[in-house]
Amino acid sequence: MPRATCVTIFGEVEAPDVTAVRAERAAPELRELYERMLRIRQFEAKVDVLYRQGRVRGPAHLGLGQEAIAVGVASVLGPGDHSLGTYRGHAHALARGAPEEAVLRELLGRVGGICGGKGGSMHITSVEHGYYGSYAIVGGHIPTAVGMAWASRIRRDGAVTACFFGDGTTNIGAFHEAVNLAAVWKLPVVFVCENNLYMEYTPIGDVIPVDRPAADRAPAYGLAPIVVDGNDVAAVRETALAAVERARRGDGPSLVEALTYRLGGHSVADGGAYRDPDEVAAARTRDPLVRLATELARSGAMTVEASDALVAQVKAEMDALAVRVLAEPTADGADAWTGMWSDGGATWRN
Amino acid sequence: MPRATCVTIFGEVEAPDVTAVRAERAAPELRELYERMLRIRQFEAKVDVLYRQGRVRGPAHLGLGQEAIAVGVASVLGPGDHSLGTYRGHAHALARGAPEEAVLRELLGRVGGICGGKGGSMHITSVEHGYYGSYAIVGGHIPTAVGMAWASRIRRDGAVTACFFGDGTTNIGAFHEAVNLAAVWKLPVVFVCENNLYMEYTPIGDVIPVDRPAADRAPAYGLAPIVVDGNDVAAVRETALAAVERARRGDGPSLVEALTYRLGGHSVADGGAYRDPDEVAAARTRDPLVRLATELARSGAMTVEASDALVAQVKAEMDALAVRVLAEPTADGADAWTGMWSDGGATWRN
Amino acid sequence: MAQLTFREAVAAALDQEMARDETVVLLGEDVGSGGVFKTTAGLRDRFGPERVWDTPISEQAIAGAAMGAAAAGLRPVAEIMFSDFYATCWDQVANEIAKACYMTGGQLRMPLVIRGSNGGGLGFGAQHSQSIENWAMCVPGVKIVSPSTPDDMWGLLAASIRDPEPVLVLEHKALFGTKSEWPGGDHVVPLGEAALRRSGEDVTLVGLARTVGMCEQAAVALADEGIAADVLDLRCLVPLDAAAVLASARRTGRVVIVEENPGQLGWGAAVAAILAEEAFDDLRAPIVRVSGGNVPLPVATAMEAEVMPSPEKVVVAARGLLEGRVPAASTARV
Amino acid sequence: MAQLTFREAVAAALDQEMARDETVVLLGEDVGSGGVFKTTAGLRDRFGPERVWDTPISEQAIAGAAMGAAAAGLRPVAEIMFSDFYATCWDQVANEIAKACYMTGGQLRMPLVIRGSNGGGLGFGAQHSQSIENWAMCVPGVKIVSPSTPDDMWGLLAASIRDPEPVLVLEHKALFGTKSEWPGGDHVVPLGEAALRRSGEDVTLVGLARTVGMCEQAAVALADEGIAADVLDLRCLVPLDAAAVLASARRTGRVVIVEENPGQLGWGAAVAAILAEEAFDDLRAPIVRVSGGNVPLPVATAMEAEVMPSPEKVVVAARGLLEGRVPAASTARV
Ligand SMILES: Cc1ncc(C[n+]2csc(CCOP(=O)(O)OP(=O)(O)O)c2C)c(N)n1
Ligand SMILES: Cc1ncc(C[n+]2csc(CCOP(=O)(O)OP(=O)(O)O)c2C)c(N)n1
Ligand SMILES: [Mg+2]
Ligand SMILES: [Mg+2]
Repeated sequence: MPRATCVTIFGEVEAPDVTAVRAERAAPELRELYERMLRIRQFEAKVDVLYRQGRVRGPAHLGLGQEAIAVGVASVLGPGDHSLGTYRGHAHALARGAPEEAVLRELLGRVGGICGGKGGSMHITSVEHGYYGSYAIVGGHIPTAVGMAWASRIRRDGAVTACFFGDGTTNIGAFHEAVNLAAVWKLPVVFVCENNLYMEYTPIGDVIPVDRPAADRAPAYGLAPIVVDGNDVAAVRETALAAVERARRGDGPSLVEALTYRLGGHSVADGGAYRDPDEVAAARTRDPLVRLATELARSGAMTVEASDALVAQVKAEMDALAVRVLAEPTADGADAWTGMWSDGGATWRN
Repeated sequence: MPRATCVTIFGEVEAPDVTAVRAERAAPELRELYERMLRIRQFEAKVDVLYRQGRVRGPAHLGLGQEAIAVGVASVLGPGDHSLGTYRGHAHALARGAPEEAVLRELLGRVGGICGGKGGSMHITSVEHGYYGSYAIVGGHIPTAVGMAWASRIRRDGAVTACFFGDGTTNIGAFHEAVNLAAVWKLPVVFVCENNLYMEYTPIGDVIPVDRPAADRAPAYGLAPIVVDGNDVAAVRETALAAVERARRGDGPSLVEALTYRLGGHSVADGGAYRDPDEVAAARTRDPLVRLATELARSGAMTVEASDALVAQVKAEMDALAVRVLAEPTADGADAWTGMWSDGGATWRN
Repeated sequence: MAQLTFREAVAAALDQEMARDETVVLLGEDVGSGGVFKTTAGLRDRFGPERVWDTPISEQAIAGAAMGAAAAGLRPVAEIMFSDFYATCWDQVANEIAKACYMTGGQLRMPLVIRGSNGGGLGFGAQHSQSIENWAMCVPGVKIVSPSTPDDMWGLLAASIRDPEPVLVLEHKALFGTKSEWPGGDHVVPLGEAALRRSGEDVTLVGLARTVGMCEQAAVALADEGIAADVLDLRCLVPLDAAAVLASARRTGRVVIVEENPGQLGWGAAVAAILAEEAFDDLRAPIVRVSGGNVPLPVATAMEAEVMPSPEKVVVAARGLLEGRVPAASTARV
Repeated sequence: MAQLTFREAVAAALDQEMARDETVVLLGEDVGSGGVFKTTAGLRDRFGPERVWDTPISEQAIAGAAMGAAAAGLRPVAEIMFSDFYATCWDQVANEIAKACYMTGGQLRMPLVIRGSNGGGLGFGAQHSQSIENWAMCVPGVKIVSPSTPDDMWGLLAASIRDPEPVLVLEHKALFGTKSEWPGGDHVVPLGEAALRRSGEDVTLVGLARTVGMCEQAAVALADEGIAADVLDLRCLVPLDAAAVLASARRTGRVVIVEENPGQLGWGAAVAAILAEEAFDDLRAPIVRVSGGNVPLPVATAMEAEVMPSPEKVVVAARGLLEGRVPAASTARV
């Protein structure tokens, strides 16, 4: 596979392999991708506020700054395709079309939460939209994603499964077993490593013996190393498209390393004191939304005024949504005894 | 690292990296290595017979045909060094100097077994000789070996840990986590993958997405791919020496893939029907003992008559040993309630 | 009538369900060549490689693949060769599969089976002999099945495959060679119904898998002493047929629970606790357990026998109850 | 006198033992920066990177490294951040560490500690809230400690580090903020001794970690109703101070066991089974358990409260026993 290099916010890296990208598929307007990213950004910004107000129970891990990966990949998935994410999964659920209100109800413990109030922030799921769940054990969902792709191969249903995880996750055994099995069985799955440079508080460079957590591991599974600027939604989209088409062709899995940065802490409870303020400041200038807005303005696709207005409008929508959901009754305790089995019950004995 | 190639019994492969081998260490006589391999071969041949006579309880996995790896690596380890192996561990224990009689007592369930009758064939251990145990969960002992090397780094005691496992083991998560951690922490450990081409009944080629189970994974941990002819004890010794010296220098771990073949079944209960008879026949002509005897004869180090006499003598010793041990009383049932805790007891409550 | 071994029963149930439902697929190590216990013999030849998949040694990937395939609507049957190896994929079983349906508000379904050998008595040692039904019972969200006869092995495995929930089927390796009569046609035994193997009014002997036979042998010996025993085969731990245990205990007033897993925290403790809470007033004697010893399993013949339950230990326990003493036989204390 | 939080007690015990014994070394994810619960705060600054090691996200390597270092003679203390993650290294814990000493005939020693957060009540959900003391109790060969006060957290962790056996120390995350008085000097609390937190002759309330406080609150409420309760804090499940439980039960004749882990097979069942076998004749009422619900843990406030034990549930259970009914409060049945 040809290995050109491209300059990203993290300096020179290998260029995405887009040899397989087909021209016939027209890219949706960048403006549309911008709007999707913006809605997710504003949704999570609101969640951040609500958490600080003590209204979100349990931890919440935001993807602020990583939206281009969720939106870029989701933009090349069809309704029949599957995706799975982590505790940092709000963006991935929303990018597939999960309703903002049902997700917020879940986060705020109100009736009608998308997981019935049982899952919370770390387990947002919307099977109806092809999003098969958010999982909170690092790496635990990667074998599950492989199993979904295995089912697609057995049934020849043409579906592709996308699986998102972080840079730190490449060090856990489940990652190794799952990517290896997918490669041995040539399964239609696209592994997307969101390399935000940190495993919780520890810089990824301190805990890997190679430069790139995913790309430098790919050859161990007979896969090509692929690195993409994860803060460039168009680049993510092109790279994902190539990987998805390869999967649909039956040529097997891809392991994509998308370089990004989380603008906030590991979770809303983390101030991120372990990071150099200059590093954070530099990353802010590469905020995928800022970059895209600038590009849209330059290309004349959307004026600065228009994007400012859009931001204000979406922000207002999220404020209104929060007010509406907070007015709803909280989830009912008795429901805890339901839904462990598919018959709706939870009893283990007679 | 330079990658010459050498012809092995499996065709052309990368040559072992021996750049680090120091000349000042004189190799012990090949004849001595031959004798060690021969004793192990005859010991296991006897175990095979005893098993078929129904005298060995539980499974027994023999290393017939793989002796050159155990002996070659052990020949470069000092008394303070550690090694760990698998359920296929008789050879590794004996190669470090574990007494044949205590091992046989363990296998035959007699008093005075090296693990007190509790471990059996799959858990032969001789800490006194630096052999920290045989483990029966595939991959489960690799993190343990890394921990021993970690202790050596902390204490700067100069000890090196050698860890043996099979080709199929490179697909399990524990392998990934352990080799990765050893590389991140630059620990003095030598991982030796005994590639005998089969994971139980399945050819390794059917379950890996690369050509070489260990060597092709090494770069994922920032390590050099190293392949050696595991049926050539001198080559194994040179390769192991280089890896051990690298470890002692503080340059970190090595992952060595030693190509070999098990002449028997996966366990003594397995006839190996899944293997092509021609493949087995071809492998027999490459029996490491046959090769070494031929070489010794050619070089005049040991005549054919002398080696035949040696074989007969060692075989007689093993027959006598078995007779002696079988005459011993069987292990006492009451001992089952001892030794779970270091105070010798096993109670969990008052 | 034709004889059926426990080993053949596993293959027969798989064969029956694979023929009946093309969404049933198998995966595991060496399953294609029949498996190390020959419990999947002949299936790849009959159903082909698209239905029977040989895997690498990757238990996390095996259990996870089963989970994903189930989420996608198939009915995977994964083999974990020795139940001790559940430890290498415990996250997939205990944290993912058992919780997926509940924590997603019912969006995910897990119609899968994980099956394989369990238990000791053959000298396989500490890492290949454990009875891990107690590990599984600690985790709400999975069903647990462990048959005691070839006939049940077939019927309960078939029912497990048809069940909409994740089911762990533990096949006692010491039973693989046992025989019973070949059951007729489409054979299914419902989950959650204990079987009364023998009845008597003096004492209730409760067993699972291999310990059921021990209870039956003990009952025969006790009969010679004029002690009549109920022998209850639980068959499943989840769903547990607690009603059957309670009913028998209320009748006899005396209970001996015979479990192979360690007594320190075995399934027998759960049964004893239920009885102590719900049948207290009807009990005429202490609830006694004959349990696996609280040590890793040793290999030497006499040592392994020492820490295993046995018909003799059951007889001593039951006799003690009738004579009004708490018998020394209980290994739960060691 | 100075106040000490449960969180600080962990760091204080580690600090005390690391200063005392240079073979004590720590490893885990983010432990160098103090850990996500701040339980290792300040230790790398004081003892340096050769004593406090940040690891990759590799629980199998973490637990295995601890095992190997212990085999080599160090006294490693490994952090498993949330006890749910034990599932990802269960093989190292249950099959290797717990069995190494026994299966090698005593050739290997395992003087190690694995510690980290355990338990629910904070809305962390199904995969970050489990009480896994029952998982551990299924496996002979490891000691199990779970303190209920900051003072005990310090002393029991210190004793665990000095212990020659592998010890799993489960730190209840809902207790990290609780306070007690700063203990004096070199503080150690021996393993295996239950603590009688309060005494009364009518009923025995048995708790562990967070449920001890629930028992104490319940005892206060019961006292207002004229019911006097013994409150027994087990502190350790292995070694279990069964004698203390038996002694109290024989005195009061009534026992309520309060456990957070699922009642389906929780440590409370083990305690109940021991009582039903060994104190049967002294019991005046059924043994009742107030247990964690047999479901994965939900996040919504009311739902999580619904499936957790509580002082109110304990009061209802105890009152019921005094009134001669098996109370409906027991969640073990659900
Ligand atoms: C098995 C396991 N170990 C540890 C954790 C705790 N933990 C949660 S997120 C996280 C860091 C993950 O880093 P990365 O994979 O880079 O993903 P990111 O959070 O940066 O998106 C850790 C250690 C966990 N959830 N599961
Ligand atoms: C975790 C685990 N899975 C499966 C097994 C069963 N098993 C024992 S040996 C073996 C094959 C191992 O193959 P390899 O690593 O090549 O070693 P070899 O036996 O060839 O020496 C398997 C699958 C096991 N012991 N542990
Ligand atoms: Mg990260
Ligand atoms: Mg092999």
